[in-house]
Amino acid sequence: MTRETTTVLEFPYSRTLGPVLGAFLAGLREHRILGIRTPSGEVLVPPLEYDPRTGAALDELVEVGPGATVESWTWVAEPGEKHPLDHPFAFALVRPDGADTAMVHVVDAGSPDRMRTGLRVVPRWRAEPRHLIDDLEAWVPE
Amino acid sequence: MSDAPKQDLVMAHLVSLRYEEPLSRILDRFVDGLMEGRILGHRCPACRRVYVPAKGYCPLCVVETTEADEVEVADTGVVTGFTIITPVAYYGQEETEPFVYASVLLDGSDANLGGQDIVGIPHDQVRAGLRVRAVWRPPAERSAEGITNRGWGSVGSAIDAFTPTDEPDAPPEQYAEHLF
Amino acid sequence: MSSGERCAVVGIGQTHHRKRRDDVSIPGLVREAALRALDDAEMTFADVDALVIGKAPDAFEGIIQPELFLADALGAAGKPMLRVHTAGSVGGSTFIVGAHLVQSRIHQRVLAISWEKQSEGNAQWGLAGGRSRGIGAGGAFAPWIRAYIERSGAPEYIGWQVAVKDRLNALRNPYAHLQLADISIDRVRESPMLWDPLRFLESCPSSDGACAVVLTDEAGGRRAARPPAWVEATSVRSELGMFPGRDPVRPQAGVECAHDVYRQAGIGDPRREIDVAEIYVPFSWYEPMWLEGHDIAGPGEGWRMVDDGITEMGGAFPVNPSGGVLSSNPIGASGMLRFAEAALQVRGLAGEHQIDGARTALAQAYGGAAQYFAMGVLRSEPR
Amino acid sequence: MAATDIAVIGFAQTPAERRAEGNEVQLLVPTVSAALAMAGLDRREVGFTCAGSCDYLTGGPFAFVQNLEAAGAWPPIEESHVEMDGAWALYEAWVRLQHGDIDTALVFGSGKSSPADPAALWPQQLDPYTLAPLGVDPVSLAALQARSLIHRGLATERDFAEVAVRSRRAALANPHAQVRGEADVEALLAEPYVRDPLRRHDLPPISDGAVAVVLARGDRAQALCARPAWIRGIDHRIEVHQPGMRDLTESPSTTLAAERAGYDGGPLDVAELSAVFSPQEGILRRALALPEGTDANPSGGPLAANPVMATGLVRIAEVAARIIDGRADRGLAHATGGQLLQHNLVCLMEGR
Repeated sequence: MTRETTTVLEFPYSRTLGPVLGAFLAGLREHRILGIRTPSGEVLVPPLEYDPRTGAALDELVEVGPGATVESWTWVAEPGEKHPLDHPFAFALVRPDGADTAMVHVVDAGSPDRMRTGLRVVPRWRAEPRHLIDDLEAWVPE
Repeated sequence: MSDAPKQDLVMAHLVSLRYEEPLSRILDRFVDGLMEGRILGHRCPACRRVYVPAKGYCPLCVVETTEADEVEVADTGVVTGFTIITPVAYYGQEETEPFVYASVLLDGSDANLGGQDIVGIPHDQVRAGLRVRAVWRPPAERSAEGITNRGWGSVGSAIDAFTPTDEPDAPPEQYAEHLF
Repeated sequence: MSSGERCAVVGIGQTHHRKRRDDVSIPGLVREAALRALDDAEMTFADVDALVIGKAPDAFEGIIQPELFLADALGAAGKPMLRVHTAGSVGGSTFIVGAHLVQSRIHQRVLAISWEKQSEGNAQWGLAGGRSRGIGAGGAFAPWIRAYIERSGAPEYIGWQVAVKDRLNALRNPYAHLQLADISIDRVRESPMLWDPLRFLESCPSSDGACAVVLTDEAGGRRAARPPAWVEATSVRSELGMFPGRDPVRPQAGVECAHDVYRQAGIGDPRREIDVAEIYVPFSWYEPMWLEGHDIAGPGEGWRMVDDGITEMGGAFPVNPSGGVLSSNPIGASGMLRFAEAALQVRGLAGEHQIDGARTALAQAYGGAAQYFAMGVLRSEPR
Repeated sequence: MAATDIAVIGFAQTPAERRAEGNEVQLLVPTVSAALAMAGLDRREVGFTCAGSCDYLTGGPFAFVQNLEAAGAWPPIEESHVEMDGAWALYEAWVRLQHGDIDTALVFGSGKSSPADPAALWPQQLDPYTLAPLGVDPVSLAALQARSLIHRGLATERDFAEVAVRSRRAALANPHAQVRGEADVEALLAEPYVRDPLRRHDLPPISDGAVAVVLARGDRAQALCARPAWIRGIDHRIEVHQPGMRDLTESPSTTLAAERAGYDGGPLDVAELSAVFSPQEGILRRALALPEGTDANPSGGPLAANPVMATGLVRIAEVAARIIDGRADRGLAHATGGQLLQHNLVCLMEGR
């Protein structure tokens, strides 16, 4: 029987956000979801400082949602240690109204039976925001 | 939470990852040795160099070594190089006072044990050539702690430090190939 | 490199390096350098055929292969992107991989970028593998520096002189992190001893920063808007970090790497034929150590070059007119900055830290336990 | 172009194991030796060495440095390292060989997925601001991709299971495979979801392993190998990172890489695809426009063995193996990087 070893690699990183992601996370705290408009008129969520297809700089933030549509989903029946909820939930591609792209986020639907592509959802906000993406704690069925 | 504008531009994210695995057979046997107060290594069948702890191969010849190549080396040796470290504070750093970080070439080994503490002598008298002996923990307090397959740790869970033997210093030519 | 396409540096960009660039995200930092390089080349992301990205360990920022998400920030969609990681030499290696893509005629326009945002994490933590009892790079290099001092008989003020020279040079470089107008021998001497014999002011800072270069083929170099720098030689060498008989004061990999670039560039006497050098000097003593370790100076002569002022801006062999790693150290980018600054010199575009008439420049980066080397020679005219 | 013809002339890999004994360099030492022996090369003759690995997978900053010991880095060697799958190390070596001043190269890739929980580790590979803090794991992402395929009518859960059955059956002949055997589609479909709509058979195993490949140019390749596996073309392309900002049901970067590698859609005797999750095989087949009946993943592919950071280079080795021993004349190897086929490499090889 060989000996077991454990190594923990741990650090509290401090990320500076810049203007776009900074505004996005600040918006979540105020219960607002911000996207950003590309030159072709598309609205990206989450907002990026650049058009991911061309690298062109973007700066026109626009509010989207709060209603949204599930475009794809999977059920996490047994959440792991890094997952945002401690009870079963869905990871989903969620497209807020007014946005042309979807964000990978969390749907707290209680049961996989309630999940379907096309499901309408609304945000549930974290009571005590901590300036992270999960200040939008989860999406819940409308 | 502060409402200072700058706060909006910073995001704190704790990243914590755990790596769990059994010690390799070679290191497990090395720890068995430490428990009994023995220091084991492998002798390269090609170049005859001895590595402590064994790697399972000779990095110079790139040939594998096995238990058949096992040798025991002494718990005495010579300091071949050192630094006095003024610890820098960082997340997880437990040291606060200056400490010795010495390389010790054990008698019978061809590879330094790095990062050893030297006790029983003032920091300003630590020197290359100093003859030292292992300060073993009591057998019941020895463990495999800190020894991993990633190359971290060597003898620290069984040997707290090295201390002068009070022999005359080793002549430089004896450790010239092992300065670092 | 023999028989390949000529490679030219036609665009150079770097960020303003700072202790903490709290005004930008990581994509913002990297784009700042990339867009400056593209502007210099009068190009846009659309003109780029391929990208090469370099940085030091991912744990410095806590992101695995961050170039995957940075692809979106760099207009990389639909293009090849390589990620190089060769410890501290990585910026140099990244430049060289980019040059290889052009010299092999696989691509015509390559954007090579390297970066580090050290303030997101902590390099001392990273160098310690996240464990206690970290010794830092200074702790690792100090014994070798002591050995150099003993071997060469150099006086201890040599280290202070280099520390002052590079910081004075940095005052001429608006991008440099440290701007120490009151730097002096006394201040260096009186700064705290960190790792005997290294004092605080003999050590590099920890910086956020990025560097980017646009590399093109010969035709691209010929039609460049501003003077190009020609990549005349590149070489990399690696060796084991610790083994019986190793000489880490003068690592063989560094000797062979230097001789390889001199041979490629047709340089017989590097001290006379090289006009300016940008060398990776994170601790002051590495200037004389590499002058000797790369056979620019004979044994024991490197420190005399420092002492005689030969490596100052106005000297016969200026080293690190940009202020070097001692003034700005975004680790992953530090190696590429050496290549970029060497290229700026032969392009005549180094501004206040320009060495007049620089036509041949040496760039060098090293990493790990002084075991990884990446070197290059840049010229104002191709041979 | 003859002067820059470059071929695979040697290779070796460890068996993929759920938990391999020892560390990466201990896996690599015998593997590198075996690949060099097959090529008939002494390590001192190697002109260029390039390695692929991932520090975070190994478990510490600068972890890759130790792997240098497997390359025999004394006396000093000309060497590089990519923080990518070993297939990209091969790409860097292939670029280096174009210059003509050296004629052999050694590449290797290695990874141990057993020490860290992949579900905890790999979220850190995603956008650090909007994805990593949510702990979005690779299996969940693959499930989002799978459901998109189903929703578009491009695939069914049965299709996924059939890929798994073929993979496990093919792996019976692969001594390096970790998951092998005869399986029944109906029985697999009766299993519970791991992440709806994916079941356990749709996922790769957690593997430890290493692979080494030796390349040589022109005459040297001919001299060292009776039937070298000539690289007719190799290219790689990346895509947008954010999963919600691209169409997960297709892989345009694979199409483009194949085109640039010179693949014209013609017949292939073998294709080895880094379809790490079963739904990705169909995406890749469509992206490559593989002719009907192409023998895809005769090794069993990543569903049978997935030593991350080596998986892509294993694909190249598996295709080369079949060309060198005469079983195949023309083959295509595909490697992938990142999540959801973000970055794709295609290597086209021929026996003549």
